[in-house]
Amino acid sequence: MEILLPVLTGILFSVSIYFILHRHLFKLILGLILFGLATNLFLFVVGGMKRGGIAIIAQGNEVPVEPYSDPVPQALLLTAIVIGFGIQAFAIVLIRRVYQTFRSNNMDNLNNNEKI
Amino acid sequence: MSANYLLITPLMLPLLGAITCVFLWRHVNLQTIVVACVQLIFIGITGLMLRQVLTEGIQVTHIGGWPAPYGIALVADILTALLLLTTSIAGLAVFMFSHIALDKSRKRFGYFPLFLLLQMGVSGVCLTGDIFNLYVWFEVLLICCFALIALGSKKSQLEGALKYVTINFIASGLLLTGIGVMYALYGALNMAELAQIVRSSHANVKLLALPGVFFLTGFGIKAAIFPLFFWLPASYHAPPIGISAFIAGIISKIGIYTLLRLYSLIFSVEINSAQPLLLILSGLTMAIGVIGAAAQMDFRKILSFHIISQIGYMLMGLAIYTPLAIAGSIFFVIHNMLVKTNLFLVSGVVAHRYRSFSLVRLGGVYLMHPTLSFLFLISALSLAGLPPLSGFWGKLMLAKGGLEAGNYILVGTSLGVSLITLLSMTKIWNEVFWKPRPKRIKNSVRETMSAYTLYFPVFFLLAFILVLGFFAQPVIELSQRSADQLLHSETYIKAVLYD
Amino acid sequence: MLVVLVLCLLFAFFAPRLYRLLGRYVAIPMAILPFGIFVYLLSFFPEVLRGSYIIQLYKWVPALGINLQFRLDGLSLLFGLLITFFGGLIMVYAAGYLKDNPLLGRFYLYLTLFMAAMLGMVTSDNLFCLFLFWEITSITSYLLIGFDNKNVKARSSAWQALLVTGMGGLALMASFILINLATGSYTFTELLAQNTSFSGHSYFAPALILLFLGCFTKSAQFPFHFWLPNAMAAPTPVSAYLHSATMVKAGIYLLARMSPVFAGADAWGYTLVVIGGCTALLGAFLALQHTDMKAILAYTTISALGQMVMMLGLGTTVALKAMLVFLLAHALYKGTMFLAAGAVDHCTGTRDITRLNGLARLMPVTALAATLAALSMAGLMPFFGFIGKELLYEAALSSKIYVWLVFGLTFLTGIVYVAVAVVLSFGIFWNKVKHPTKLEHAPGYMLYLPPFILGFLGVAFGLAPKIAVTPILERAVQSISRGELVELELALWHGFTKELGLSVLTIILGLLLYKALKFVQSRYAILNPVYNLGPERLYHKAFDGFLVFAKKLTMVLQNGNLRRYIIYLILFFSALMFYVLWHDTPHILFASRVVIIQELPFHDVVIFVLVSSALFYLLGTRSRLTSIVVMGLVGYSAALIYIMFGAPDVAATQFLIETLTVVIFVLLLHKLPAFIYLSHQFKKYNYIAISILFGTVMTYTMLVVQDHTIESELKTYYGQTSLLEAHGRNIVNVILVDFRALDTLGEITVLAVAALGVFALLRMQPEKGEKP
Amino acid sequence: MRTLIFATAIRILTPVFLVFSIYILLRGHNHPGGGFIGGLIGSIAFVFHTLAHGTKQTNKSYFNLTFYKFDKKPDHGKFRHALRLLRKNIVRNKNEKPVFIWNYYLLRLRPTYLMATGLLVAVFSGSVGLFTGKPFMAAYWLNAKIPLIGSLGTPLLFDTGVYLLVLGMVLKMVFTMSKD
Repeated sequence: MEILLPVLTGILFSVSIYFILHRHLFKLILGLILFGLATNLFLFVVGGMKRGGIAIIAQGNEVPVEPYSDPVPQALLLTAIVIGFGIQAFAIVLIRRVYQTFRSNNMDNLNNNEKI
Repeated sequence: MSANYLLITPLMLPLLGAITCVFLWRHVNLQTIVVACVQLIFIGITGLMLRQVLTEGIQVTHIGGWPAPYGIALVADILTALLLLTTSIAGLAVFMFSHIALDKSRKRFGYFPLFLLLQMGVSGVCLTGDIFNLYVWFEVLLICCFALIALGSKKSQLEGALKYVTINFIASGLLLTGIGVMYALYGALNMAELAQIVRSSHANVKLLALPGVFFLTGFGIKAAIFPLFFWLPASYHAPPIGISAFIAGIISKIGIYTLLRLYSLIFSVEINSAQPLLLILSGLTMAIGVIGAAAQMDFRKILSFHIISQIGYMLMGLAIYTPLAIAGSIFFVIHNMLVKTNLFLVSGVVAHRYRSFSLVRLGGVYLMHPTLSFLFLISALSLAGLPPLSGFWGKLMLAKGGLEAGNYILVGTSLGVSLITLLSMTKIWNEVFWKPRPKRIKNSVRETMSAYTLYFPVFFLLAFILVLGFFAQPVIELSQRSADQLLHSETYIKAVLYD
Repeated sequence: MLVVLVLCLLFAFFAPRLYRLLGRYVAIPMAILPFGIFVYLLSFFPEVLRGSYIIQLYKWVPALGINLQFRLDGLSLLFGLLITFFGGLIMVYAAGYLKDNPLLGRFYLYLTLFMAAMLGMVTSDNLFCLFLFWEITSITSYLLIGFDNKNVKARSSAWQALLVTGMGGLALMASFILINLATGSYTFTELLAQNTSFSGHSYFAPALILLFLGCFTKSAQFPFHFWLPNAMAAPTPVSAYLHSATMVKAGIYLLARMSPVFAGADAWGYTLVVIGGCTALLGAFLALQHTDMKAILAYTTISALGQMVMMLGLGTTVALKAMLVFLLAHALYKGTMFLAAGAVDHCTGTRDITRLNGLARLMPVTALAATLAALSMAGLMPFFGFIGKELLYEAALSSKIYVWLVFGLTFLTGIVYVAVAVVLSFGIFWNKVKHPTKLEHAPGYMLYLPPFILGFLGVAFGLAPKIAVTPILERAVQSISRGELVELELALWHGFTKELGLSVLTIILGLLLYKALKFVQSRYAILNPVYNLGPERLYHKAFDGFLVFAKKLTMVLQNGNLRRYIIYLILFFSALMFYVLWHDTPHILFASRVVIIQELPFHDVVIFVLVSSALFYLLGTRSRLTSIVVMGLVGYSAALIYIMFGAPDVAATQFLIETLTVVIFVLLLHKLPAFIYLSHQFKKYNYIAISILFGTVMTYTMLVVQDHTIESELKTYYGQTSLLEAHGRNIVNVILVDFRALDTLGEITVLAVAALGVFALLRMQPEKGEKP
Repeated sequence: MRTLIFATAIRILTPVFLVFSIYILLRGHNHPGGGFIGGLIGSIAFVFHTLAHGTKQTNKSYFNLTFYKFDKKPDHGKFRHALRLLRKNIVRNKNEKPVFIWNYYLLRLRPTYLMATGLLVAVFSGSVGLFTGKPFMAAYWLNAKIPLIGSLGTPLLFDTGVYLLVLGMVLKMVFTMSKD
């Protein structure tokens, strides 16, 4: 899996960017969510993952038994996932609102702000 | 005041204020009182912080009592204190403005808590000494921006917010991955610790450019430098002034702050390889920004594009990387925060009276409202860098620093850009103030009491701008000391890790 | 000096208020100010006469070496006296000229500010201090030219003047910085005290060029002369004061100031002579073709400025003398003529010389003043202009470079001056015709007294140069010549010299030119095509071209298409990453990876295949519900991966969050109308390429980083202390709530804001109408 | 989605989920779990309840305390009246029409307050350290040991704040969305 995950994450990145570049609003939000997922996986992959050994000190021990996975990336990842969820939720609602307001699902119709 | 209290207050004060505001959800007037108190105390606290930093050196508190590389440290040096003080001053002015001019419904849907939390995010970014914590505070700041830009759900707001959210989401993703890379390569998150590692003979030091690319792109997007700035002109002009003034005045400079901090602390060891790129980027940023501004015919859009061009100036100091140039950048950041906020406020006052931001539809303000005209003129000339107003000092320091270092083309660009800045500022003056009011525009002019009280925040900021211009010596000295501090990162490292 | 400047500022900002109190009599306090300063400056006279100079230092920004340091020597004093004396007269005149204008208060504000800036400029010793005042004169000039703000012409002329002089100002700033860097000195005094010239320094040439750019734009030298005639859209007092007597001479002043520093260089002399000569000739030439009084005056001013620059270029002592004497003479007669022209304009409503005649009867004092000035301009015997012209001829004849060219130009312009002088005095006032122009109203004393005083001074100085002006002029020349002692002898009568002969010849030829003026003017039409190539045309082309270019560029870059922005972003990032990876070429351990691939457990491959096929399915599907479900599946697979690698907390969180996301999706997006299906259009393959590029870069980066990952000491520390000091066995949770609790605080803040934002987005209805 | 079985199952399961979520919260310091996960589980319980029964019903069942109030009968003493009130409020007779209903909407429309409370609790737990002269967030532990939880301390309080906030946030979002 150590070799497969980078490839999988890369595929995830590619797919997410492809969706983000789609002019359909729904695909855009899909792309954003997949992008968030991909970044999380990236963090997990480079953060030195190890199979087995969870970062919990067993009953009776005072320090965890090696080998155990690095808890720091996990903590960061947890924070990042939750933050990402907050932003994704906002983005979904925003896109829904855009749908409603513009009566359109086409990104290309959204270029009024830059008109000179 | 001990560092424990001093450094945590800029975070906790707005947070507690916001919590109170949420509890007082329906009582907008009470919220106003809360926010007013918070703003006043905030200015006091940041002033104290500046004094303390000046007298006692860099202040550090280790959150949770965990020693430095293991817990999160909050660090305040002169740069932090200066920026926070400026932010709090601008914050007070924006608060006064929005108290008077912002519509009731936006206030009832959480404008005040969002505003306070935005300030909290700014404080967090400026204070934190931990790279992941920096990311977290950036997210706090960003989601507040998202919510504020979309607050009110006008068409242009939604469109702007969508662009803002999408691009900044990608930026955050890149930052997060960059932090992952950083941690994987160096096993540390504390910035001082990282700085120490990259200065040692660590095996991975030669790979420093790798996370560097992530950070440059990520913070480059947040700071709106050249090929990454497009979200800014798409969104900054959409929300009402009470919102956009603060976002435009403060937030984009926070990106520059992080670049300054990271490049002086961590990436300074490879500044030589990054320098050509930064020089080109800063030149292009200022040029493209100002060219964009020249094309616009809308008060706020012109101002928005100018933000980009001035980001280029700030980046210029970092790119040149001499003490004088960095001091110039710092001075420029402070100046620009105040002036840009003020210009947005002035545009708000004009629009409050004449109900438009379009240069074509406006006119005749000079004859009807001379005071307003002068308020604008002074801020605008300050932005254009006319001596002895505040913009001049930053421009001078940057130009001198650049010439000293031999970056003639960049200095030439910056001077040309400043001429075009003058052009677009006087374009606004010509069109909005001097030109007679177009006859076919029927809108009545609003002459209410509130329209006059709106001058107050503008006057307030203008006073600071004038002081910054006419009595520049202390602030220039502070920025020089601050630049010195940035360039001698060993004091920072020592303060965080060993004291 | 600082007190003076502060006083000026006070007066300036109280002017509008005073105007509300006093009406047009605001002129009295406003005029007292310059005259008071005049007297104050005179008090320095004795000391300056003794040959010393006065330095006043006020610390301002010592951190950058910029202090308010003033230096009063002969040159400063000459200019200072000129500025204040003129200023006083203009203040009075303006009250007459703009008596019905409700904005008179603001006019005084600008004018007083301008005067203060001008005073500051000519007295400042610090280079950057001078630059400061220099820029203030530009901006006040802008405000004054556009004073009649309802007039389009006034607005655009003001803009033009500001941009041209602003450009020069920036060049000047760069020049000063270079001089400062090269010599290390911040003040003229230091600069002059340095014996070694810095001409060998590599900054010399750029500093010189930039200095020229600054001075030439300010002093309306060719090819930047065009803004000055346009600036005549300003009220006449402004034209007289700024654009004839003082501001345009700022460039001359600075060149004179700098001449001891630069004069040794060849580039200095040749450039100044050539540019000055061109300007002198061009100004004279163009002056003849106009019939608008102010335009004629503007072009002759340009010509005179060119003359002065030429003299500076010659650099000999006699040339410097000639320059200063001519400067003074020019200020006096040109000021008078401007003011007289303004009075005529004000009283008759026109400035066209073909429609004006025989006015002497109706406005005798004005006529007298104009005539005195005209005679001085023509260089007739008892007038100060005569002395100036004699000296000019003398200097030109003794020129070391291009002697015939210099002299020829001086002579030619002299002839034109005579013709113009006749046009503007005889042609307007004394010409006897049957139907003289009618007055709309008679000139008040405020309108005729100031020009008369000035005109009278022209005679007085001419008659008694020794008493009145010689000492100060001598000191002025002294302060710009390099060290050698200067003696100035001014007299009307030098005997029958060749200069005298030339003067007489000039006058005769000038009168002939006047006779032939109609003929000459009719021939000017031939030249019209040439103007299309002139610098003004170029300015407009550049200006419009820039705006068009700006618009086009902005529409290409910032075209509102979000996808385009993202593509830029990705390309930027990928390019940088490529460069870094190519440049640093970190190694990847491929050999060990092959081993890993061979030993891959079966369930890993299954997950991999599952997720990737789900993703590919997602790419193809058009159904919204299917997309949501598949996306949820991908998310759950991620949770599975997390749990496989010992991260149960992360996995649980991922699982729950994914569930919530799906719920939100279903709640919000499922029931929306379907709209049309949108394909990726033609650019599909570009997008695919970009996506794959980005994915590849990321994968490669991950592989690189994986091979360089190190064991962190944080992990060890947290493992050691988690239970013992933080009382928790679940290290991840302990990190979240104790070691790095601040992160979590920020994170829950994000969540709270997200909820508030969602609430506001969904519940708040947009308001009608624009609100700031 | 609103089939009978599903709805009934959800109705029964929701309290179980809630209890479970609190359990997860409390054990989080020593075993997998914690404020986030607990809060998410709890909120998902409510979310499914909302999906099955609608916002109104969820509000009514969980966030809406109804108090029956009536005037004191003249011959009853204060104590007796209080007893009667208590009895009526606990043992509700659906047929009897209450004299006066005082609805206290604990959370209706106001998961906002829950969020604010969560944040406040989190901040407060951090400030405890501040009062003892230590840095912000410095942990303060009680000596007592409790079976399930282990030792009590401010980090646990902090986690509770997180729990409350997450609960409030999800409820706020979902209520807003499903009403839209």
